[in-house]
This record gives sequence, C-alpha cells and structure tokens, in this order.
Amino acid sequence: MNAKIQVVLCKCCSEMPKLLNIARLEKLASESGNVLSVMTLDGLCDGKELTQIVAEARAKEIDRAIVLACQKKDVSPALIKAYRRAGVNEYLVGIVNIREEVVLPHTAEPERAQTKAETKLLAAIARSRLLQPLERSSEDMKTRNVVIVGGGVAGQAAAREAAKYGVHTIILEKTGKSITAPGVVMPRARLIGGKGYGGNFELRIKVGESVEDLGAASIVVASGGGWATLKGALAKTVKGALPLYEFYQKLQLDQVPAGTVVFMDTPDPAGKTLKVQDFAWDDTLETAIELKKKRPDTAVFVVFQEMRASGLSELAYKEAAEIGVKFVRYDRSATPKVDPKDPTVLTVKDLSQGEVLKIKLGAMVFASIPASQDNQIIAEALRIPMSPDGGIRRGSIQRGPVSTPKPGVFVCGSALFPKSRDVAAAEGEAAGKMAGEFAARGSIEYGGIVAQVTQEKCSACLTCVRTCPYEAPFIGTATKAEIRVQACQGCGMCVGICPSKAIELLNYTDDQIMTESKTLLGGDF
Amino acid sequence: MKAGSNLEKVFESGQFAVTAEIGPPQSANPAPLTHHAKMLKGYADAFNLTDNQTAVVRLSSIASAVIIMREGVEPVIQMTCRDRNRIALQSDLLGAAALGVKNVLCLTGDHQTFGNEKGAKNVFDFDSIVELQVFNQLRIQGKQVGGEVLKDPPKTYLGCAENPFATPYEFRAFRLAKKVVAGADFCQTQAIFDMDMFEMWMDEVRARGLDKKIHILAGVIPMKSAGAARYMKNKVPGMIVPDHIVDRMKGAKDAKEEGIKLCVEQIEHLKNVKGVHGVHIMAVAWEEMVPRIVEMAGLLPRPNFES
Amino acid sequence: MIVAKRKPLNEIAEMLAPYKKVTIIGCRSCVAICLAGGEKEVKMLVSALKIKNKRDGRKQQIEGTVVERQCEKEWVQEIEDEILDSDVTLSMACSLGAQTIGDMYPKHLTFPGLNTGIFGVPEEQGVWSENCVGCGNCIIHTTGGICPIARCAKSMLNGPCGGSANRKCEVNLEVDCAWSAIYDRLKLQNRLDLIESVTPAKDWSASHSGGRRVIVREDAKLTQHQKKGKGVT
Amino acid sequence: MTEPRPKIVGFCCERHGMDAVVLAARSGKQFEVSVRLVQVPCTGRVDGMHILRSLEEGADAVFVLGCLEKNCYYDTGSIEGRKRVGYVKQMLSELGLEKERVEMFNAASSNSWVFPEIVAKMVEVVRKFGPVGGEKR
Repeated sequence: MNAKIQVVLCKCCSEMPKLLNIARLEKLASESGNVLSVMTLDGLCDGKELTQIVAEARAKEIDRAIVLACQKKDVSPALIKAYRRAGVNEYLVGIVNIREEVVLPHTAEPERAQTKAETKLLAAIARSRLLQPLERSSEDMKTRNVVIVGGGVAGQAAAREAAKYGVHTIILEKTGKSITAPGVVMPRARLIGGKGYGGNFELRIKVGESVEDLGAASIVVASGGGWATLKGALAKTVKGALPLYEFYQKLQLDQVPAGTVVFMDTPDPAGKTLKVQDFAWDDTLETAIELKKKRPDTAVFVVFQEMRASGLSELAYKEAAEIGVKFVRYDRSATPKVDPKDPTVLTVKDLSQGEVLKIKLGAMVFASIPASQDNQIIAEALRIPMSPDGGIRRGSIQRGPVSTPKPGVFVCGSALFPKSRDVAAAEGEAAGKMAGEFAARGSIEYGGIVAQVTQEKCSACLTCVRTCPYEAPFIGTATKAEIRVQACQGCGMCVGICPSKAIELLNYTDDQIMTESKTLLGGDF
Repeated sequence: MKAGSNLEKVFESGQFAVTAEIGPPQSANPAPLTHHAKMLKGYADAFNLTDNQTAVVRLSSIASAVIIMREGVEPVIQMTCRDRNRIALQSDLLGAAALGVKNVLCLTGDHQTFGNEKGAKNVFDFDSIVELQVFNQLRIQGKQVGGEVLKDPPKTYLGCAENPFATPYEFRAFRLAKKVVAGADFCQTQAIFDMDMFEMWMDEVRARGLDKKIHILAGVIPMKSAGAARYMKNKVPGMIVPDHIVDRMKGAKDAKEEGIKLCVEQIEHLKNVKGVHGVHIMAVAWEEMVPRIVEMAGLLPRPNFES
Repeated sequence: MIVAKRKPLNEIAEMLAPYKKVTIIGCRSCVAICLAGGEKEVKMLVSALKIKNKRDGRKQQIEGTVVERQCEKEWVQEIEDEILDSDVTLSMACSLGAQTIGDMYPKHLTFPGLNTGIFGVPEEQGVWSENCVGCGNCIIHTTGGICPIARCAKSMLNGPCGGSANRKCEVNLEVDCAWSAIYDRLKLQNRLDLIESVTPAKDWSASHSGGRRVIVREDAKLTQHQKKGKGVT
Repeated sequence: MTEPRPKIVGFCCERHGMDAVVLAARSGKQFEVSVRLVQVPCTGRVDGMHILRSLEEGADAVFVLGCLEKNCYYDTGSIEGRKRVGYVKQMLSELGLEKERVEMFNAASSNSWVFPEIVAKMVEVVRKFGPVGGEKR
C-alpha cells in the first residue's frame, strides 16, 4: 500500500479542543500506517490555513487526505480547491464530520466522545487507503436548445427567462394560437418521444402531421392544466356544466346564459379524484362578484364543502355575501345531486341551515381543474414520474422547486398541479432560469462517483436497468450491463440491488463501506 | 335406449324430469344414505351421488350408489377427473356398470384446494369433455382411449354439468355443444337464480339446436337464510345471485319458508322455459325438503315404468 | 428461466446445524436472475447464518462462493477444493445444481438452499409466473399462445371450467382464468374455430409421467473416440 | 470505560439524512454517544449485506436513514433503502432473531428532532433485546 495520507484536524472555531483531546487524536493519527502528515488548524474556513495544508501536502508528496472538521458541504469546495493545488485528487479528500457527529451532540461525555472521534478517525484512514483517484470528464452539448413544452403563461415566462442566458428557446405549442415569446414558437407541435440525458436530449416531436427530431440541452415542461376538461358525475349529468375558466371568458364576452348560476367546488363531490385548488376559491369569488354586479337580478349560489378563503379573498367572501351571493355548504354524507331524468335541478342539503334546496339551474360552474391529459404522454416520452393527481412529479426539493427527478428536465405551472396565473408565471420564470443556465453551460460534466460494471459477473438480468431512475444502466453489445456515465448520478441503487454483485459504485464499494463499518465496530464504545 | 335407466325413460317418454342430490357421508356409515333413500323415494327420478364434492373426502359415490339402489332408488354417480387417471376412470366405469349403475355424470371436479386434503396431488389426466368422449367411445364401440376393444362394453347414460353463469358467458352454450358432440345425453346446470341470464343462455342453446340433442335439467337450490344467499353471491365462484333475491331473503319473516317458496316459484318458471326438460334440485344438507318442493311445484306423482 | 425461492432460513439453519464446516455455493445463472441464489444472496446468507450462530453460541465455519452455472460439471469442478474441504455443501442453485454437485461427489453431503419452483416468466421485477410445465408436447399454437396445461389449475384441454368468474380462476381469484384468456386471444385472432371441436385425451407420455426424461441431440454428442481424445472417460 | 453501551450503526444518506443529523447537532440536541454513522450517497446504495455484516461484526442494532420517500434526492432511492431493510428484517425473523434490531428511517433536512428520536428508539431496542451474542452488557 503506497497511500500517503495527510490528516488535518480543524479546531472548528475552537469548539473541538473544549471537548476532545487534540493531542491524543494527533498521536493516533501519526501512529497509523500510511499517515505521513498530521496537522491541526484553528479553522479551515480561513484561507491562510489552507495555504499551510497545501505547502505541507506538497512537501510530503501527499496523495490523499482526511479532514476532521464539520459538515462536508461547508468545508468542501475551498478545501478541494486547495488540495487540487497540491495535486491531490478531489475524490481522495475525505471529510469526517467531527463537529456535528461528535463535538456538538456529546458535550456531557467527553471520554466517550474522544473514543468515538478516535474510532471515526481510524475508520476514515482505513477507508481512505482503499480509495482510488477518480476523474471527471465532460461532453459538449450538441445544441443550445431549451425546449419548452407548452406555450401558456408558464411556458412563455420560461422562454423569456431562459433566453436571457443566450440559449435558443423553442416552444412547442399544441394549439395554433399565436404566442409572443423569444426564440422559436412551433404551433401545433407536441412532444411524443425522447431519449438521451441532461445536456443532450434527442426529442421526437409531432408538428401538424409530420414527425421530426429535435435536439435539446434542457427541457421545460409547461403543459398546463386540463382547463377545458371536466370530469365527474355532475359534469356528465348537467347540460350547462362549465369549467370556471371558460365561464369567466363567457362572462367577459357577455355570453353567460340566463337563469340561476351555481358555482360549485367539484363535479365529483363524492369522489376523491378531484381536489379543489386553493386559488380556485379566489377566482370563484371574484367571478361570482363580477357576475352579480353585472346582472344583479341573477340568483348566484356558491356550493362548497370546505372553503379556504384567506387573506384578501376573505374580503371577497364578505363582499359577495353582502351583494347577495348565497353560500351553501354540504358534506360528503349528503352530496349535491342532479337527477339524470331532470338535469336542470340541483338538490343540495344546506348544512348550516339544515334545509334541502332545489335549485333550478341556468348554468353550473365548477372550480376544480383536472390535470392536463397531455402530462401522461409527456411523462412517458421523457420517462419522468407522475404524481397521483395526474401532474408531473417534482424532484427532491434539494434539486430545486421546479426540478423533476431527471437532471435537465424542469417543470412549472399547472403541469405540476393546477394553479393561478401568477404562480404559474413565477414558476415559469424559475424553470426558465434553471433550464437556461443548464443549457448555457455548453457541456455536461460527468464521471467521478459513478457505477461500474464487472462484466464477467453480470448475468444481464436487467434488474439494474429496471431499477435506475436515470436510465444509466443498459445492456450493451456484449449482452452485459454497461453504465451510461453521462446519465449516472452516483446514487448506487443499481449497486445495492444487483443480484450478482457485478456493479460497484466507485469510492463507495462494498469493501470500502464495510471496512468503514467494521473499523467503527472494532473500536471502544 | 342407451342404458335403459329410469331417468332415460322419463326423458324418452317426453315427461318433465326431476333429479335431486344425496350427499354421501363423511364416514363409513351407510345409514344416512339409506335414510335419505327411504325418505326421498318416489320424489325424483334419479339421485346424484356426489364424488368427494368440493374435494372433501366422503364415502365413495359408486359405493353410495349401490347402497341407495338396495332401497329401490336410482342413482346418478358423479365421476370427477381430479382423483383418477384414465386407467381408474375407465375401470370404475366398468365396475359401476357391472354393479347396475346406469347414470354417470362426467365432471372435471373442484380443485383440491377447496377441500380438506389441500396437500393432495391432483390428476386431471382428463377434463370433463375428454371424459365424456372417452366414456362415449367405450359404451358405443367398446373401445378404450388407448385403443383396446372390450368384449362387453358398459351400458351407461351419460350426463354432464354446465354453468351458464361462468365467464366467458358467450362461450358457455358453445361449450355445451362440445359436450353434446363428446356424447352427453343430459345436462344438469349450475343453480339458477338469475332467470334473465339463464334465459339468455337458453336462447343461445336453442339457437344452436342443442335443446333437441340434449336433455337439460335446470338446477335449483332452496336457500335456508339470507346469509346463504349472500354467501353464494359473494363466495361461490361462477354463481350469480341477484340482489333482489338476497333482499327478498333478508326481508322474509321466516327465511326457510321463503327459501322453499322461492325455489318452487323458480321451478314453476323453469317448467315453461322452452328446451328445459327437467329440474335438478340441490338441497345441500337439506334433503328432507325435497318432497315438499316437488309436491308444491306440482311435479307429483313421478312416472313409474316398473309395472 | 428456472425460478426458485430461498428456503426459510430456519429450515436452512436447522439442516446445517450439525456440521462444522459449511460451503454455500451460489449460481450466476437463472437463480441469480430470479434473485434467489446469486452472489448477493449467498453473501447475505453467510452473514445471516453467522449472526444466528453468534446468537446460539455455535461454532461453525461458513464460506460462500459462486459458480457460473452449477448444473454444469465443468464449472463445479473449478471449486472442487471448496466443496470437498467442507462437511456439507449448501447449494443456492436450483435442484439441478444441487444434484450436479451431489452426483459429482457422491460421498459428500449436498443440501438444497432453495426450493426450485417453476419455469417462470418475469411479469415485472420481482414477479415470476408459471407459464410452462414442460409437458414435452407443446400445443400453444392451437390455444392462442397460452398454455392451458401450465396456466389452468386443472390443466383442462376443453376449458374453462364452471368456476371461472369474472375471468378469474376459482382456485385463486387473483389469477386470470387461462381458458378465458385463450378464448379472448383466439377471438381477437379470429380463430375461435380452433376450440370448437373436442380436444381429445392428451398423450402425457412425453411429460414427466413417461418417466425421467432425457433429451438427446445425437449430432452434438461426443463419440467415444472424441471423448478419449479429450482425455475424458 | 465504565458500563458498556449499545453498539448502534447507522447508514446515513448524505442528502436529507446527513442534513437532519447536522441540524440536530447544530440545534443543540444531544443523543446517545455510541451511535456510529457510515455515510452513503443514497440509502439505495445500502445492501442488505452491509446491515447483516454490521450485526455480525458486533452491532446490536443497525438503522438506515434516508430522505423522505416523496422527497428523495435520487427520486426512488429511499424506497429502495426501505425494501432492503425489509428484506433483512424478514431474514432475521426467519432465523428467530429480533427484526426490530434493524430499522429504516426517513428524515427531512429541516427536522431537527428526528435524528435524536431515531437514536433513542434504537437505544430502546438494544435495551430491550441486549446484544446479539447473548451475554448481557
């Protein structure tokens, strides 16, 4: 073993020496095999201290390091830069979180905390000896296209923001409506298929009747909600059933039919399929007020199970009540009904008054909006997951609020879950920024901690292919698994599930992980 | 005449036939069989002896048949393909015929997982249609399935069962046709509760002219309680019990009486369905009610060919 | 593919309890793919048994190894030392693998670690269904490509039986009725005439009922001369 | 050293899992000192073998800590982690060992109280069942 290890103890703003015996840790480190240098610093966050490390590492020809400090995220970037100057591979710099794992939570038991710190140090050294230097590579993006699926409020906002990064935006709009946005707008265009990975997607689109290929560096899904569609029992029965959005447009054009207007939360009051979006109440109240003001003689009802009117819409609620809009609350045990034999009368039991109302319908308007039906096709084309509501599923919040689990694919607006124009526009901007910034990088960085297949062990069982959320593993020409490194995110799911133990995650190999756990268990407790 | 059994004679004379079931006991004691035979004699033309029904071990159907024959009652033995391969099935057919059993009902058999010997290895060398075909060839040509020709073939009247209420529905009349081709002389149906559905099936049967080629006995079950109705509705595969029947049983003051009444009404209805040549009453563990049902349905007296 | 399932660990532990040195042998073929006896399972089993021994205070040496295909003598031969060095071998292959080791080393004890189940098709990850029982005389060209011998609980040739409700099997309401599926498939293919006539009794002599079956490919067999040439007796 | 302590190993993902540990510590929470964490990129990387080996090599209890299933950095990683833990639990039960010694937990990076609770729970498990080897600590 030729590993040349440097151990650095950071006093972490003088917290560490209060609890731990630094001298004992230093001694333990220096007595361990392969450790050529042991240094104690006041604080790694200080640039001067880093210079000392670099100097020592160079002098002792150090090739790997263990740093006892605080959380990796906080110390990592500067430290890694420093070690790079000293010629140490960034993947050989191990950070042991002594501060949060030992110093802070065990103040009452200094002796045991000391033992724990020592064991952690030994485990880190043991693991460090097994590590290998890893490299990152880069691949040029073949295009600077940011493809935006959907040209609604969110899509337009995304295009505007993305364009600021100097990338080429392309909006795929399924309708023929004209849209003002930077870049290209393709009317009557739909996304129907795709392959590739963040940076180099190859999309298949349908424009009118012709099918075309389109490269993309990043993608924004802004497919909107199912604004024009109504699902549910009542929507089927009632002849004049309208989505709120459509009713609002009719109201603007004075095309609202005569007679009583009932605004209701959902056309599926007994089911669980449709939830009512918070903002829908704001819009409902606003529309009801506008209607009542325009046509004071029209009877206007708002029928609801639970209303979440907050803030300013609380005022709208008051105003509506004052000008004569009637509010009727029902519950699941007695849902409003329309007899199919007489689809012009709504029967509803008013919970607050206790009486059963029979309302002769002029128009019936529903506030809830289902997810866009296009989502399914888009999700399948990009192989991104969906939420139970039928929207596109968000990625982990740590990847950003407009991310999908797939790097390079972003989502905004009602494609996630129907929402108001304002929120959709804001999300569109965010997604546009993310997608623009992503595409503007011009190249994809990959490698480092990625999965690696030992093909002799592979049975081509497809388990890794089926399990990976990123489509990194595939069965290659040798009919053995291979890893598409550009797509590999380094999570190790395929490694943990491979029945033949044919895959390893670099620098998180079984041997490395179990050496660490074994060393930890070998120490005193 | 194929076998000259009482049942065959009833059909051939163009009369409306009645068959019922006697369940062999879960013991070596023949007394319950004798008891039921005495009680039911004269109330049906022949009685089915079930073959380890629902895969529960019982006194064998051939032995049971011989026991009731001693009381002057005609048996229909059920023979399932679950427990016997082609050697045993053919051998048992010869044996049954030699003992004077003339009616045999060919069945695939309930799966052993329903019974009290769940660990059994099943056979299913044949299914019911193959069984019919083999038995038919054996009785007509005296030829075994393996080709060997026997000197004295069995004289047997062959029956089958069919369930109009099992999926795929559109295949059910089709399947009866296969059984006719395979050699079935009569058919006892699964218990009927949904008359509309049964009549739809009969329409198909008649459209194929099957009612002219096979004697159909419509199956009925008298119910003791609303619970029984619900159980059959929800738990018995391939059985359809409409809600109105369950409701009627639930609403009845005296469920047992209601069950009898319902059964009699069903028989009255079935008598008038074209192509139905008889009824098969499955009074499971309620055999004592058969005489009353038969009488109330106006099916007495039963024809007598002995004199 | 042959699909197997690991025996319950208590059964395995009990089987191995009397022996001091145990070698557990996995297989990289079918049983690895069906997640029952590949390297991962072998390693986990070794570890689990060691924990059990630690708990029970039993001294037992347990090793694990994996071969490419345990049903082939040449692959087994490669680990001959590990096998013969132990008191007992636990095979984590299908019964074919276990029997191959047993036949090669008749004095040595070889126990099965898996229950060999079915010829299965992977419906989805982690789910395998029995679609063939190897009856030796395939008829699925007449049944819409669906095998009634394997997929019907009663192996009916003229099904479906009267227990088919909602196109499910009476034996297991989760399982599709094979004959309903055959009917639907043939209808789709416009080939219902195939089941119009009575299918006669099946000749089961090509199945296991005909005794232990051996399949021979004469032109592939090595002649006595060839075998001698290769130094194999 | 005085009386022995429960030996607990935790495989902890470096995303929400580790964040929850750090947040707990920074919020001044104290927890049992004898817990030893092994950092993995994602709980989907955890292999049943890692858990079993830890028990074999002296751990009294092992837990796996990952992101919330609906908010996993690697999308489905913590679901995989849960399944791996479930399989080990099943193996332990089959052998008549206490499956409670092995547990899967999920945390959000903003939950400062979760990690101390997890540790407390595992300490309780070891208190109840003692060490795997039998000799009482």
